[in-house]
Amino acid sequence: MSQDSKLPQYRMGLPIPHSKLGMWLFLATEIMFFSAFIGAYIVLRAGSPGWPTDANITHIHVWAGGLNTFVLILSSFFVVLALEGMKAENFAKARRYLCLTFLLACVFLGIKTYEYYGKFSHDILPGHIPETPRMAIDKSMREMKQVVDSRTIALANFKPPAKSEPAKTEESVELAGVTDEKTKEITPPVEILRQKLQAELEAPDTSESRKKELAAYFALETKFIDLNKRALNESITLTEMNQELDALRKNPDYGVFLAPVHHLQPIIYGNLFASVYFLLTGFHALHVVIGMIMFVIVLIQGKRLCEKWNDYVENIGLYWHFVDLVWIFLFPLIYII
Amino acid sequence: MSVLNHPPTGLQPILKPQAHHAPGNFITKYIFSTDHKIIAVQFLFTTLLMMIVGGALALAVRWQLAFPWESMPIVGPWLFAAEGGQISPEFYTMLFTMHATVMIFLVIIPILAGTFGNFLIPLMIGADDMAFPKLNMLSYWFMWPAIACFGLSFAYAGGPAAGWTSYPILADLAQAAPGSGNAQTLWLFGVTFIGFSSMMGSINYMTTIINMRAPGMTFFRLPMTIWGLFITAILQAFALPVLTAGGFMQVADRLLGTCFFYPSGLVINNAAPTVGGGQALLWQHLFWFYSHPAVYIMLLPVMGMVSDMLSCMCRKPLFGYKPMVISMSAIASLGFIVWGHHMYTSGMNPAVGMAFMVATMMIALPSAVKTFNWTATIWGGKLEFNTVTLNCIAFLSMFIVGGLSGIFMAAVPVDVYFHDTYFIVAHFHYVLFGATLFGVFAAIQFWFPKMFGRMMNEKLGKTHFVLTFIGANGTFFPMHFLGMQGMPRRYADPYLHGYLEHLVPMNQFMTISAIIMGLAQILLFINIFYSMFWGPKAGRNPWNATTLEWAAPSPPGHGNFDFVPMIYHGPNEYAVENGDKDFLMQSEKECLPPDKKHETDTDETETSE
Amino acid sequence: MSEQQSHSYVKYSTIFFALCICTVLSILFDFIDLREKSLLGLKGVVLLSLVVLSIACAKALFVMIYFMHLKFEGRWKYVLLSPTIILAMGLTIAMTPDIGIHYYVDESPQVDYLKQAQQATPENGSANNAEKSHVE
Amino acid sequence: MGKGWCLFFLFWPVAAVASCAMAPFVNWSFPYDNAQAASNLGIRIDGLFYLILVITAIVFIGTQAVLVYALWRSVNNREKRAMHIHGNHKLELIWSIIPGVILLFLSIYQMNIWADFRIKKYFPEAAVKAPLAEVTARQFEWRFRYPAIGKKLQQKPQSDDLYSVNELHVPFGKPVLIQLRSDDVQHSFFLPALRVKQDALPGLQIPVWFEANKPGIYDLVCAELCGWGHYKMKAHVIVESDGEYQKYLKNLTQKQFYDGLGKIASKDSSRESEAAEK
Ligand code: HEA
Ligand code: HEA
Ligand code: CUA
Ligand SMILES: [Cu+2]
Repeated sequence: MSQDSKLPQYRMGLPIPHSKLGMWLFLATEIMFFSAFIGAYIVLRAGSPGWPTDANITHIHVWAGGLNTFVLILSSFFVVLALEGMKAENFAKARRYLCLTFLLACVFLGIKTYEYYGKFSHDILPGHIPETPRMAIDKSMREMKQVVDSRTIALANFKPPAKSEPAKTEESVELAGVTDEKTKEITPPVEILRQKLQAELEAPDTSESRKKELAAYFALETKFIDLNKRALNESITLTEMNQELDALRKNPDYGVFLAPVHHLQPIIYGNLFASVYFLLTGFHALHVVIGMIMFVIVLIQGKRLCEKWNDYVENIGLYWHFVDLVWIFLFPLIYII
Repeated sequence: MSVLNHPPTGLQPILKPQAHHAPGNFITKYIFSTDHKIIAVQFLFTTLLMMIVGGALALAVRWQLAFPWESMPIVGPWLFAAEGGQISPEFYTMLFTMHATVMIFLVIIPILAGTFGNFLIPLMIGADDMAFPKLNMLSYWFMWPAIACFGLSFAYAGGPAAGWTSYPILADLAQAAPGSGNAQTLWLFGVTFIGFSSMMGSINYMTTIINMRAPGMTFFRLPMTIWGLFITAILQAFALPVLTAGGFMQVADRLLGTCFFYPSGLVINNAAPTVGGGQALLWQHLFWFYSHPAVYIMLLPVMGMVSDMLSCMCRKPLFGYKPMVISMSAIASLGFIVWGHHMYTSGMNPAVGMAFMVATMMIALPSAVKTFNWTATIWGGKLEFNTVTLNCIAFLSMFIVGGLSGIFMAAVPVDVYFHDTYFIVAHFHYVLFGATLFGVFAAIQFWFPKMFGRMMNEKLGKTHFVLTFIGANGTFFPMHFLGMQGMPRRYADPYLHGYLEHLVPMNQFMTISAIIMGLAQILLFINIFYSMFWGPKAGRNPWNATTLEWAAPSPPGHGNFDFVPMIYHGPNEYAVENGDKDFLMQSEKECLPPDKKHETDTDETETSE
Repeated sequence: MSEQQSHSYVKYSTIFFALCICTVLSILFDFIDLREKSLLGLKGVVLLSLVVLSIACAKALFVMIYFMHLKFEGRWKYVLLSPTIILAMGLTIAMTPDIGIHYYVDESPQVDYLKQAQQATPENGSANNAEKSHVE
Repeated sequence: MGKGWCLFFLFWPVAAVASCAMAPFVNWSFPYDNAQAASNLGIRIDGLFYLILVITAIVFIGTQAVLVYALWRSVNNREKRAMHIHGNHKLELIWSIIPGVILLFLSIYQMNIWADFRIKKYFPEAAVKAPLAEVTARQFEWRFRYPAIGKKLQQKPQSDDLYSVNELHVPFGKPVLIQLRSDDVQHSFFLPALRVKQDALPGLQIPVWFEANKPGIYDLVCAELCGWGHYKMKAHVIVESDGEYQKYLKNLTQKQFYDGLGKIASKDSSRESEAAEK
């Protein structure tokens, strides 16, 4: 790193370069950082009388985690080989293995993305998870109301619903309470729109296809009002509600619009579970990304790679092994136990 | 560790042209500099600036306590036009939160590690710079995002209002403290940034100290200052990541809907019941796991510096160098297992509380060793009362008070009464202001000549000392009595409660003392700026001190030493017999008989105080 | 030099295979599902955690000792790593009595939910089935 | 000049000691005119406090005196060189063992008090069997829920529970136990007169026991920052004889259930706590 390392006879200290010593010290701090997270997870979990472990509920797949473990181990192995190459001044070999490592990191992130996608699509996100059947029913009703309202708006504005709708509802589901009011402010009250649509449906000069659309919409709305009433009366159980919703989803006329309404299961301690899951894997993924950036820095050197980079490669290797180490502990803790 | 054959003489001829100016233009030389000395000076001025801010906030706090709900003079009507110049209760909360934040994160920690750590480590161990100069620069520049976050948080976003401890649920859920929505988040980002800054610093310091010592500088020849800074860096490296982790969790709770720190079913501010699952106590553990070691981070460097300064001022070797090192390490390692003493009444498991109590009691032991050793260093010395000495003695005297009040609180049953009363406030101001800040004043005075090549003014220094000492004791000693009376801290208006009504006069007295103390700091600033330009020129070694930095030019050029440093002794060889002078520098092999004039005489100008 | 290198090359791949085997082992334990069983007086979850975490520790040691070359480093590795590991574990252990175990009454509503869920097991079961049919 | 500074450093410990000695006589000591703690455990805590005070006073006076004396000697040192000494193992051993013993003694000595105060096993049985009330802290008031006369306090609110706000009545002469909880953020139940303090931790129900031994009206304050109104969580604990306490409960029952207004109030709060559960 600094020119002093070339003059070891003038210094007292360990027989390793500054940068390596610094890297090890940094890794020690990283151990503390992750052990705070992991420790928090362990104690929080031990302190919660229940914890969701059913893979069908949590959408945590051992195979995905296992595959990722394998990917990281393999990449760790390749980094060692790359360092070997550097030390033997076989830079082509080093480059090759670093490149492979980088690709494996991409694969890791790809699998991670797939897993995250599963969580997002089932709305297993911190703060979104109902913990009792009652909350689940409330939430599906909220989501359904969103669907109905956005249908109303879409139809009244003559917008092709397929394009603008899904994104919009996704958003509004997240911020249920807030966006609700916002939409009301910006657009004319939904109720007025609804009456307009009603009038349109009854008007003689409406085209057939339009009429069909409107009819489907009103059928959906009636269903919603009915379900909502039962939900408010507490005269419906979650199972029934889910069955009803499933039936509605199969309806050829309006089933497609119900995609944003989730099939909900109460998960006791689900929010804490999701918090911990995203915290641990998220920060680990962040470290992976940082590692990838460091690999890119070597890789863009291309043919210019030379023995000056030995220390650098050794250090990112150490860092990368650490990332691997963290995952080695995350895998059993999150996926298996 | 490599064993070296020492060349026979102390000062080597210049082997490489080291002591010269930093390359580059003004910007790279003075602003984005990678020279540890420039960075140290940058830290110094930034932290002093922040001290004004933190002090002004403290004075606002004091104003409210002495004259509750009365318009602040001068600034009041301007700041709070709407309330008729009054401080609102929310604002009071923000005031002490910011006061503590600024004082701890932006003054004490950076001035110790940033200024003195940066300045002294390479000089004292005989290196020409830090191991990672760029990282060093970055660590300074990471302070500014932190300052920006804190500033924005205070000025724009409504102000963080949960105390510097940021306990959930108050800090964790926006609805718990309406109005401080983004402020708390920004505050947490600020803490994270300052954490990154400290982290980079501490890794740098550790690497430098481990790997860049000059030949002959074994670990047990390191000056106490370096030991203090080294152990501080270790503490920081192990404790800080935990706070950062906790901070991220709290940010996630605030922004992303996670629920690490709040349970379900809380009805806050008439909002819907929370859906969570976490636990509030978790934050306290994570926070104090850092923040207790942090209080020693705020003390150990000063302990080290005072050890060196005292022994220099007493012209006497430090009494018990090894026990001092060992007790310092003991403080550090015990410091990791006492964090629970902040949580005795928090609803923690009482058995754990008991374990923490025993550990806390035991931590007084190494502190006792240190106190006694300092006293023994003075004993039989040859002392002169200059500003440095005075501030060092004040450090010692005030540390004893602060430490002894710590014993009351370490006793769990007594802490049941004293927790979160002004007794605590008294305790930590005695250790933080009384010990640390007086130590810092001494250190500024002592190393100023090395930083700027000029001496500081003694008269101004002494006046500043006397006023500050009287002011500090007048402000902080009565806090013990307030605590005895059961006055809780963080109260905007304690006099609402019948049993505290009669405490107004005492608080007014404290406020007046605080104002005196605050005004006294102006003298310090005058002294610094005046002496920087017009102070008498200092030679290499104005204090006749022994450590290595005094063998370098004042101020040292880029690369620090104009000779190759070699070390032959421990750091505090004063009162040596049969020498031509009463001290032996670390870089001198042996003392010359009195009749022979020393060849490379390092004191070019004898400056007298 | 080259001899030594090829020697360690073989070694690295052995370590790699050992790591893979460990991974497979821990996945195996997931399939065996020790939750329901107990051994040596240890309950299912505890047993599972112990087994899986010790496998993880073994893997970690492999990576640290060989991949991170700790085997070839000087004594400083102990000075650096042992306090780190002690502190890391100490933090978790010290938090356990407070957060992992409740000394006082836990009044979070989830305790009630769990009771309700247990009472409504039959309903829950069918819900689970419905859930399964929904999963891709 | 040097002597002047020695006096300066002598003066301030003297002032400190003098003001401490003065404290009990000018009401700077414990609250309510330096009254004895109004609970038996409090008296023991005070005892421990005074013990530590004596020890620290001796240490304080001793160290400051030695410090000033050492300063005095050093300043007036007429020798050419200071003493050349690097340490003294015997001395160091002595001054680490003596404080060590003192500290160890202190830590063991106080364990009983702490155990009696907090460890559930040592709680007075009578108090544990029939908790007096549930104390709920919220921004920014204290709420008290007593069981109906003749009944026991249940974990969940009952329809016949009695409620009061910012006024807790406690019979004296017998240990009582309250269940402390919080509705929102962290608070702390602080009774200065009784030397009782316990944080209310959201999500946990923490039992706190105390035994008042003197009738009177005492301040109850909040000692954990809980928002802008932290300073104004003003409440009182009224310690009275058992008879008066029973009378108070009867009164409360009357107010709550037999006059039209009270009924609504009680329903309200039970609905709220139901909501809180969800
Ligand atoms: C530099 C900072 C610093 C230092 C050095 C210390 C040192 C000590 N502190 Fe302090 N402390 C703080 C800063 C510091 N503290 C802060 C900021 C807080 C409040 C945080 C907040 O809540 O906002 C706090 C709070 C705090 C508490 C929590 C109180 C509460 O909130 O309820 C406790 C409890 O045990 C405590 C104890 C101690 C002890 C035992 C020491 C010991 O290390 C002291 C040891 C020293 C001596 C004892 C003196 C010298 C020894 C002798 C002369 C020998 C003879 C002595 C005997 C035989 C008794 N401190
Ligand atoms: C290093 C840390 C440090 C330092 C140096 C100080 C210094 C001071 N503190 Fe600080 N304080 C804390 C750390 C510190 N404090 C902490 C951690 C808390 C706890 C917060 C919490 O509860 O969360 C606290 C809380 C705290 C409180 C309790 C608030 C409450 O609980 O309600 C009070 C009240 O008196 C107080 C007062 C003071 C005063 C008067 C000073 C004085 O010493 C300041 C004197 C300095 C100056 C005044 C600066 C110099 C100014 C100039 C040169 C410019 C001149 C300006 C004018 C005269 C306007 N502090
Ligand atoms: Cu409630 Cu402070
Ligand atoms: Cu502490």
